[in-house]
Amino acid sequence: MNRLRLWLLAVGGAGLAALLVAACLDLPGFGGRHHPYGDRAVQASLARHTANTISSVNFDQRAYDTLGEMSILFAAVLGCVVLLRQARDEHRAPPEPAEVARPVRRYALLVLPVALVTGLYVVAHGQLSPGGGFQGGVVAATALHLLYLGADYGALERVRPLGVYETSDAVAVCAYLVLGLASVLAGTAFLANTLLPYGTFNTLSSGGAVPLLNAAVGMEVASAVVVLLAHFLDQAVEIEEEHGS
Amino acid sequence: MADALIVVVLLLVAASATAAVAQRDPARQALVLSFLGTLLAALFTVLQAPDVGLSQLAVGSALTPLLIMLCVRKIRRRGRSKEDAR
Amino acid sequence: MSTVMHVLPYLVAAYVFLTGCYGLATSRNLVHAVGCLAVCQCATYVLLLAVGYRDGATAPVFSDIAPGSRPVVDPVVQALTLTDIVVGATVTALLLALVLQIAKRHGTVDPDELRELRG
Amino acid sequence: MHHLIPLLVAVPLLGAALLVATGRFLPRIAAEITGVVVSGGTAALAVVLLLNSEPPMVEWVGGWLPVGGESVGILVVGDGPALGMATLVSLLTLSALAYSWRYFDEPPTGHTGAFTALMLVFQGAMCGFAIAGDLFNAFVFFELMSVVAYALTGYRIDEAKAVQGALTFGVVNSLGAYAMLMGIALLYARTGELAMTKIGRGLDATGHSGPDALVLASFVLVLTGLLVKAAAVPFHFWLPDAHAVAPTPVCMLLSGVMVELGAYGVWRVYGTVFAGPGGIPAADLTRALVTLGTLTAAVGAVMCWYQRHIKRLLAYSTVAHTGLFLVGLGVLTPEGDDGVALYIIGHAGVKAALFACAGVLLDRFGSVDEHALHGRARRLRATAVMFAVGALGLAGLPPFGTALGKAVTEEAVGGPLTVVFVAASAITAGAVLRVTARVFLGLGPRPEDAEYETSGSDEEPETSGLLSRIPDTMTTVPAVLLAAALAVGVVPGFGDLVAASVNEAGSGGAHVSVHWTLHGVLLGVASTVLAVALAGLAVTRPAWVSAPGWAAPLRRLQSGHVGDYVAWLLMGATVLGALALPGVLGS
Repeated sequence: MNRLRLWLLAVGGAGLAALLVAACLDLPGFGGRHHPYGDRAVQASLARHTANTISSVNFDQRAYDTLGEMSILFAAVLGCVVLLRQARDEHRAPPEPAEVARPVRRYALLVLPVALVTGLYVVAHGQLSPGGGFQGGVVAATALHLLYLGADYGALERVRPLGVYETSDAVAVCAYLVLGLASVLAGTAFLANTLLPYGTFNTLSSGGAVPLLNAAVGMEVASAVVVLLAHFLDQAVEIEEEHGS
Repeated sequence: MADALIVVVLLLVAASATAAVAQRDPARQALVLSFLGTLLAALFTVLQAPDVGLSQLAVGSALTPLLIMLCVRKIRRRGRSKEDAR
Repeated sequence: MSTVMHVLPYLVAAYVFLTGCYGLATSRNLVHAVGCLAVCQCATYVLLLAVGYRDGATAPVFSDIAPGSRPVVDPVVQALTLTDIVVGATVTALLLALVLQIAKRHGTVDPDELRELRG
Repeated sequence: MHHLIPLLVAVPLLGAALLVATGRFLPRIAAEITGVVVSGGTAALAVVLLLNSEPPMVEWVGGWLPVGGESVGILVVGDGPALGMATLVSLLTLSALAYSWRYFDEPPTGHTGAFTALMLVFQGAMCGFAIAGDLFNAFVFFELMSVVAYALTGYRIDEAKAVQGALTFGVVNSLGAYAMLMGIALLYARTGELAMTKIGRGLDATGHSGPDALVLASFVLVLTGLLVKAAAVPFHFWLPDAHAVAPTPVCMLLSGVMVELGAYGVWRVYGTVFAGPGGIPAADLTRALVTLGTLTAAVGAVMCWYQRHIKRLLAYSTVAHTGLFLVGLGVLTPEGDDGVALYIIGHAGVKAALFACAGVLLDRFGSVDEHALHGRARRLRATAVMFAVGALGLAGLPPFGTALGKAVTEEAVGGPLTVVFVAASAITAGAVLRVTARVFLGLGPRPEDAEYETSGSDEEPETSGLLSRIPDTMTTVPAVLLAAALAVGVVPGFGDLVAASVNEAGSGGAHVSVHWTLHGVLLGVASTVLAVALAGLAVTRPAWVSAPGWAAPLRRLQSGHVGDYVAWLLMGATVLGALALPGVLGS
């Protein structure tokens, strides 16, 4: 059986490789100038006073894609909550406090606030500079978990009431959808960025609905990552199976 | 100059992707993946995509390897406690 | 140099994709297999961004450059890659959750030893 | 009206998010009512939009209307097939939610509405994929529907088979999705566009001398993703493993519409992206789809016959029928498209009803094994009747919708391929009838166990303990679904309506009339007679139709090993490339 798999892999891989290499040779050369959609996106972004074109594409021009992406994250978190729930034959055992070296602990506690603030800053400036809801959200959520290193698991659990994060994850998705639906109620297309003034170019409030959608995504990503990590940590640290089952 | 830099980073990415696949121990693979994530972040920055680089840095070199490590730890702990029970 | 340069990024993407597939097919550990799937996904990032690159251009962020003063790289592929990265991380998390449950229910994460579903 | 099309996605997602946000405070009954209301509301919206889809609508999400023919927004299509699929998805989700009323014993602590919320996201994702007019957007919703489907498949974490099947499903489908994304990137590199129609025009503009390797590679990669979802041979291995282990209401959706959405995606993508002179020539697509479709139908039918795990048997019958759909779409005629559309609608009703009946067995006896249940379900008369009627629908007995669809498709493909249709539907229906005879009637001797197979005994029921009495919802839902499948073939003018909207959206715009023909009725009756004969033979003379020696290697291919499936996926992509190669070389 194993031999069959290797044969399949060799033939299939060689065939696909040949196809891909032939396709690469037909591609326009790396670094070419032909980007019609990209050029249009830059124009559209400038017309709506959004300095960071990528944010404009993500939260304005192709905001519907971002809705799908947000839903993927939402669904994956819900899926992990369901898949990593405590099964009937498992129980929780409080973990023994782990010994963490003092320098590590100091370092973690020092970095934690810096990382948190960086995350929030990156979220807030999404429409201006590189960064935005996704990046900032992940940074902030991961930063919170430095507490696991810096203090211990108990401390982490206290500042991390999971239910609140799960709710805020869902509320952020609701907020994004409601912002989209508002424009339908106003008689335009779903997720149309026409209700709010576009503001002054290169300021925090520029871009119409972009900062709001960006903030909703930031909130969603941060809470989602916290919930994800929490469930994996729970499995790794707390949940134990009954012996002899 | 920029081209030379791109070539170097691309080859490094290819090499570390190979290493990530060749490393059959999942805990070590997580470390290699984290390195690969950092390299990709560098590549994206060189390709003038700082946004993507930033999120690759956060996701690829921190979050994904962390999840893999936690998963490995759970499986190992499980294996140990089963052996203790015997 | 230049002809090589014109296709090298694409070839690297293709290579990374196939390497990931090879690892996935020959993996002896499901956690490792999920890692290989993440490698496959890296190939899509590299390909997308390589497609959007433009020689001598800068990042499409106009907070510190005047609009129109310099050419910029394609912002659309960057937005697509951002989406893709988040998708990749969530799929990895979900699959790892399933691997954890397999470890519990089957007592192994070696795909060669999973013999419940066949025929 | 066209502004409402994206709400098909937004409404179920909003419902799901609200359910999760309030999940900790909501009693279970409230969560389930919310789910049914939201899902039903979406279904109503889909029906209203469908009735207004003449002429076809388009919507630019975000209001980015094209300026000078160019837009930066995302296109959503509201034509007959798109909204028809969205309607089918919504109605089936509604019936699955009704079926699962008070279903699982214990929702995860603090997450009362989790299952309902996941089902709603699944509905929104499938609707989003159906109405996508932008290739990357289609990928996003493809991925969303996959992610939800993995989680739903592994929902019963206590079951060893369920988590294994879900992981296989996840790995293979994710790899397919990444292949599709590679293909999208190649198309973007060539044309610089993402809207499907724009990509198609871009290919035509640059490919004056016909397709080149780039077009071929992108075609192969995109189709690999879609065919993995459609479970065409050799991308099909994940399907029986996943569909056999998912909770029953989820199976109804997976087999009823999700797999068919893969076939729909092939139709949509080929028609709008690759059908032009710069794309893949029609002859090559026909060669690829008819070859793979015929193989799929054959493998699905044979494997279906040799199953004893009832849900796995039904899963293989889905494989066989998807093969038939691909053959019907592959001939690229308006009649073929119409026939497949009707066939998909009828099949959705019949297959969902059959899974619902299998769920009754699981929750009543804690087993879905044909051998272990031999003669034990004599008392379940209503379920027995529905199972048998479902089998006849699967065989294509007139006047079921499946029969009308099959007849029209057979007419379109013509010639020797008709044999494939008759044989595949007869064998799969025969297997289901055999199960009916053994399990519900106790006919014939108890069959012997084979060596290399998946048994369906010792399964956990999905309800709290074994049911002593079957709840009304679990019998009403399959009955309604079967009635709907019957109505598709009986209601006068329905077939013409479907045909008109499919042809309006498809290429050519040629209007063909769809009606019962003597030829079609006779073929339908022939398949049914053949199915009954096969089942009768299997029950009375098991040795005559037991697995012959040559079938054993085929069964061994379904090894349950994820590495094998990945290797087959690569092989499939190569085969697909080889099948479509002549058109590229010839140009």
